Amino acid sequence: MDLTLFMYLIPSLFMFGCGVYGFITRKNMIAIMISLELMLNSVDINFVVFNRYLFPGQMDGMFFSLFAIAIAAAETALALAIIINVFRIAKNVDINQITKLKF
Amino acid sequence: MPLSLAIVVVALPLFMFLFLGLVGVKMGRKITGWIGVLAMLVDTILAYGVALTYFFGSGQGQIVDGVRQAVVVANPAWLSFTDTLVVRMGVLVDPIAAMMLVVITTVSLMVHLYSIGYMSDHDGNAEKGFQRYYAFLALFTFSMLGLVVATNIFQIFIFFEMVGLSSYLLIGFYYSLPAANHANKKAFIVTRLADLFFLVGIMILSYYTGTFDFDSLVFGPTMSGSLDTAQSAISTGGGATFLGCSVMAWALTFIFIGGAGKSAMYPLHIWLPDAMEGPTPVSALIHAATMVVAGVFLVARLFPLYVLVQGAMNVILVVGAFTAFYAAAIACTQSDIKRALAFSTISQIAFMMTSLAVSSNNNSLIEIHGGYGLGYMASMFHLFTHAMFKALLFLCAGAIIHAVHSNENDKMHGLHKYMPITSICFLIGCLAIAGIPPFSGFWSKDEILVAAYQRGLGWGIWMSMVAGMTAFYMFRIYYLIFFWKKHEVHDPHHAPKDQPWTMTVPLIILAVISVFAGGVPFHDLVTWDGHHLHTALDMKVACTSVVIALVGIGLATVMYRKENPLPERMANAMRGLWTASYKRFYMDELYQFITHKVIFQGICVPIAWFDRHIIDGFMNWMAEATNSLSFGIRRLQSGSIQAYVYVYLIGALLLGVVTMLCVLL
Amino acid sequence: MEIFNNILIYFVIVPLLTLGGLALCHNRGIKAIRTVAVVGASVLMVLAVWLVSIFLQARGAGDTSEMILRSDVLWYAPLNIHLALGVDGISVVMILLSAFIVFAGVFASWKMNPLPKQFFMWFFLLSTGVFGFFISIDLFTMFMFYEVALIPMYLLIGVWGSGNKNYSAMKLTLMLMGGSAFLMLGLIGIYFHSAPEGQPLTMNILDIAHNDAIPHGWQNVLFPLTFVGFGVLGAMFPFHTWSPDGHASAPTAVSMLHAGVLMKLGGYGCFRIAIYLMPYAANELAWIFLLLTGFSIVYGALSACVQTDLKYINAYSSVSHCGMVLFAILMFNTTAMTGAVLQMLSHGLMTALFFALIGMIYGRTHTRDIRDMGGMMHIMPYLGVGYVIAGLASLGLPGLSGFAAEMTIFFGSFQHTDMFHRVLTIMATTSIVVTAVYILRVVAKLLFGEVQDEHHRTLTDASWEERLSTATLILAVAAIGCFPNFFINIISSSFEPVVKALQAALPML
Amino acid sequence: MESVGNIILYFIVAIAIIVFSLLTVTTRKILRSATYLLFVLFATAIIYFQMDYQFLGAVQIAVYAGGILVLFVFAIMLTQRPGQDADTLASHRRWLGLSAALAGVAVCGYALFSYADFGARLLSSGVDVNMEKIGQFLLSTDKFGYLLPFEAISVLLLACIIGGVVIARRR
Repeated sequence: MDLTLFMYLIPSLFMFGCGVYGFITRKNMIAIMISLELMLNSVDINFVVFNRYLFPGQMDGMFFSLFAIAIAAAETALALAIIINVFRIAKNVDINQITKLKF
Repeated sequence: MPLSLAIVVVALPLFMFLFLGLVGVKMGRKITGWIGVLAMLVDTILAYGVALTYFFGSGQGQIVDGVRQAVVVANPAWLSFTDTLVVRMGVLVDPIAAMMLVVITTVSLMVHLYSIGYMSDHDGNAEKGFQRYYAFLALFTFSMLGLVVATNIFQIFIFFEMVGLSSYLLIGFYYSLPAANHANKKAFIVTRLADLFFLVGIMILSYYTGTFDFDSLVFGPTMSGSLDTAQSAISTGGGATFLGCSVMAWALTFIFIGGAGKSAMYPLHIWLPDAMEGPTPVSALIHAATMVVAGVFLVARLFPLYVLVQGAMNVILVVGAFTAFYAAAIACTQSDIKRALAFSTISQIAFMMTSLAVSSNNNSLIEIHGGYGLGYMASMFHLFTHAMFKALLFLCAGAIIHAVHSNENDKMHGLHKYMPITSICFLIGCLAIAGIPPFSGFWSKDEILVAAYQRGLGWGIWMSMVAGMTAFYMFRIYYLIFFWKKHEVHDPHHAPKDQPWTMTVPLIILAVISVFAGGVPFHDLVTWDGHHLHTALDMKVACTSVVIALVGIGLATVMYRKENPLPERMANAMRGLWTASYKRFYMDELYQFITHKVIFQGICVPIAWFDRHIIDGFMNWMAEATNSLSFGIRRLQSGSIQAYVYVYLIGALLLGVVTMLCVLL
Repeated sequence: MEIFNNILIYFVIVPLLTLGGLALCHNRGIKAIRTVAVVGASVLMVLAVWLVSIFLQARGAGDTSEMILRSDVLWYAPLNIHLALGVDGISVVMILLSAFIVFAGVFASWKMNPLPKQFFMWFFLLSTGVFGFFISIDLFTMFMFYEVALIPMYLLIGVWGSGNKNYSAMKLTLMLMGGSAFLMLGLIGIYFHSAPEGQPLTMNILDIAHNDAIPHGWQNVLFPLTFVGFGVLGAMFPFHTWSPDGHASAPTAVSMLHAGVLMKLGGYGCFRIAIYLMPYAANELAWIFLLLTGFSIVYGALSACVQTDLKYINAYSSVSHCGMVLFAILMFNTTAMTGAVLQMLSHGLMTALFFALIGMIYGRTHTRDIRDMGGMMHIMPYLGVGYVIAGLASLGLPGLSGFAAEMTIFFGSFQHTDMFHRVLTIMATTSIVVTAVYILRVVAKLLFGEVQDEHHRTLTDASWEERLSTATLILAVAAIGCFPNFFINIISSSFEPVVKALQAALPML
Repeated sequence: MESVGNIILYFIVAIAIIVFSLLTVTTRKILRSATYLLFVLFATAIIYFQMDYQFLGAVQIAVYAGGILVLFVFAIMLTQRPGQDADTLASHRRWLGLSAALAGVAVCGYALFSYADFGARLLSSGVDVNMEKIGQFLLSTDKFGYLLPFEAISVLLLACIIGGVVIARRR
């Protein structure tokens, strides 16, 4: 039995689906961020796997993943800072409750 | 004296208007008045010089082959519509213009002088606005002079507007009085309405003839018997007809309506009685002697055209004859002396109009009397004499009003004892207007009646009857003012008396003119074609008219010489008729109804409502609709990130599906 | 640069410099602000008079070219946008008119409060747009300056206005912008048909007219777009309703400039762009607009009869008078079109005069309702006389501007050989009576009669700057009225190319 | 032919990813959610190691599992009261999420399956990704050089630091 490209893509796809589901259904902002991480992660896997299987001589996919991880880190740090700040003001991280900026 | 001085005659009052209006207001009141009088005196002398030179001088081109010509002194272009349609501001001297120069300056001078006294209180202090008054008088004089020397029909229109303005300003001289305020508005708007017709008439006329100038319209080769192009356009109506009449008949009728507005012909007469709210000298100058004859002058000026278009002539004839009677009927019952005189004026102007209109080019009878110019000559003659004696009557009325401070004749009565000079002057005026020889009115009115009888027996009898009514109502007024019963004097120190010399001298001068003006040889000087007109006193007509006038005077003497119940009984016997006449046959009410109820309430108010609520409402509705639409769309922007992601994802997937389908298919 | 040798460019530069100068003034340095504004306005006036003399000299010297003082600077090559300048007689008199009104407007807003500096800055920005519009002969720059003239209006009314100013400012701006949208479409359409196949497209009006390449089908689409687009600004029925509200709320000088000059942009644009560039469609569709404008002449006048607010009366009167401008332009003959330009001048000056006087009266009595006023002639004779003169000019008294203009229009229009046009003309003439009615009604109610409100007795007559402002306008009104031929000589030759184009297009119908 | 160990490892990783992903988004306790995420990240790192990208795997563990997740945990600690569960989901919300997820999976899955080629690809061996090479690439300006993104990321991180400070600062 061989480990084909396909076999790596399936868990990644599943992970992405879970991320979408979580992003849309969760109300806690941190949980939404976690779902976001799931999606990002699945994309990273795809980058790496495609790179490794299709273009083994290059490292573009790997670098993209690397940068994606860096950006994800930055983004998460900022997002969490904002969330905590929002929590300070609204005493809440429920995305449905925070509507002060609406309209 | 060169005829070109006519330019100065016209320009001097304009200069005086600007001078008195801009500089005069900073000067003393009396001094301004005297400057005005002095300038007017100079102007009068110049005008007499021009007129005498024109009529009796020689060598300036005014008589060619024994035919009197019109002399154009100056004619600069003022406003060029097209190459041929050019409005010029010219000065033209011809018989009627020269005659009008004399009339206007004479009466104006008298009024200028008279106003020094009239516009002051009994201690001789000038009223507030004295300078303004003289400035406006000068403006009026300028406008009227400009009108009569016009070289083209558009210039006449321009000065029609200008005299309308001066009349407006002078009627409203006491602008804080509501009555004056209404009267000037009414006068302006009614004459403006007439001017609208005048304008349309000019537009039609100029469209078909391609010119405004009298030079080609009136003084063309017609004088020598043939028609030039402009006039042939008129005689054929340019070939065009409208509603069954030739367009030229329409044009000339419209122009006549313009004149009728100024000359207060029925049904456009309603402004004139109200215009008596102005100072009395103004009424004498504008609303008796000069401006109101502008319409007659206009028709006379275009007489060679009217002669060619019988339809328009007939309109004038009917309107004139009716107005003469109508106004005379009203004048018989008025209690306000100025209004009575105003209706008398309307009636007399209608006489002039009728006289012009009885001229006809297809009446063989008239040929015997030297062409159809008799009515024209008579009309101008009457215009001249009427200006003098009506100005006299109005100035007398002014003197009386100044003395008793009322217009109503029941406040007067028996003034003969107190104001003998005024009484005699008024009597001369009455005799003149009644047509008693040898006073001037007799000569001119007689010619009119002759012309009317020539046109037809019916017209002659009708006009004679009106002449009889004239004699009656004038003497009614005379008796009611100066006799009837003893004047009630409350305070012997303030008893009415003859007015100061500034007011009395004009009366005497005008009285003298009224007596002798009948001797002016009009048939020699003022004829429509410049030829000498052979006239003879028609003894049948003359005797009849004198008898009728005497009957009228006699009736008035019986009824009004001494206080008696006869007038009251007469009025009671014909109560309905009497009231209708006193109320001026409800014409004012009719106008009031049409303007206020129909036009204002029925048209203007709905239009304004329509504008605010339908048109503007539609615009506002569009704004509202856009607004609500935006608010509706705003709901899509819920601000919920999850909804956005969902929509985004679905959209992206759809795009993916579409792409795949494209790839597959 | 070569373009700076052209006097025309200074009509844009001077207001901009004034704007800059004002920006340097201190907010509360009212004297400096006034000085700068007066200097700017005076320089413009001098330039305008100078321009007239240059024009007369050029024409006198036998220069018969369509436009004089031509300059051309490429501005944006891909769309062939040029800063193209040039004037003919019509633009020259319009520039003169604008300069007069800007001059009078500065004095009329002498005591502007609050924020005088900002007011004058916007004011001069607006005049930049106006002058720029009149000197340009490039579609794009014209449109640009047109917008520059419109936008400041919003702030000028919204900030310095009175009454229901937010609503009015919004309404005015939106409606005029709506017009601009039509206009923009029209201009783009014209641009893409500006030259025959295979030749470079151009924005220059003269070139477009010369090429005459717009297909007839397109003309029938583009002509209504541009005509309505400019017609909105020219207060054409039924797009006039911004005018009463806008004028009622605007401050004095803005009303003056707006009614006096800005509304003329509409008439000028209709003529210069819509009719000149699309003569075929103009001939074919003119009757629709003739009916509309002919109607609006009478309609505006009748509406004015029942208004009680001084500014509303004047705004409706403007609808009537501006309707006359468009009406005459659509008559397609030199006389009527000359009359239209005269009417623009006349209406500009006398409406500015009206609004100046109304502003001055309102500034004293704090009411514009004629029912609350009366006998003003006793209290403020100078303003009263001024108002009467403005009224007389408006109702067309000989010797004042309205008469010459209206008569030229009526007689020109009546020269049309078609019965339909002549009948319409006669209907339009009835407005002179209605105008007299509403003018005299106001004069009688406002100035004559007894003083209605005893508090008014303590009010003062005009101050020196108000006298200067109104006297300037009165003199100008009288000048046009007394010497109309002077202006007609400047204007009328400029219509030849248009009338020729229209007549050339006539047989193609 | 792969080594059996590799295959077994693959299955463990695949199953771990699937199960823990599912748990991450379905658990009602947020802290547990974070923990499950940690397992997913570890599993991902194992995939990277399997691909011979040891450096990337190390970064994944160090930055993601070590850094980001700790941040999450801190955030959760700061904002959640102990024992607080997420509310049960409203059913329409669940269906909404489910539909989106399933649609996404379906479309992408179909896209994957339609490329039969992917099933035939095998892992080529002998790829040497050493640190020196990575360093060279990251700091080179040649083709396949990543200096610009690298610097951009540095600036981004700097901005992020400053932003974090600014946001966190008490006003």
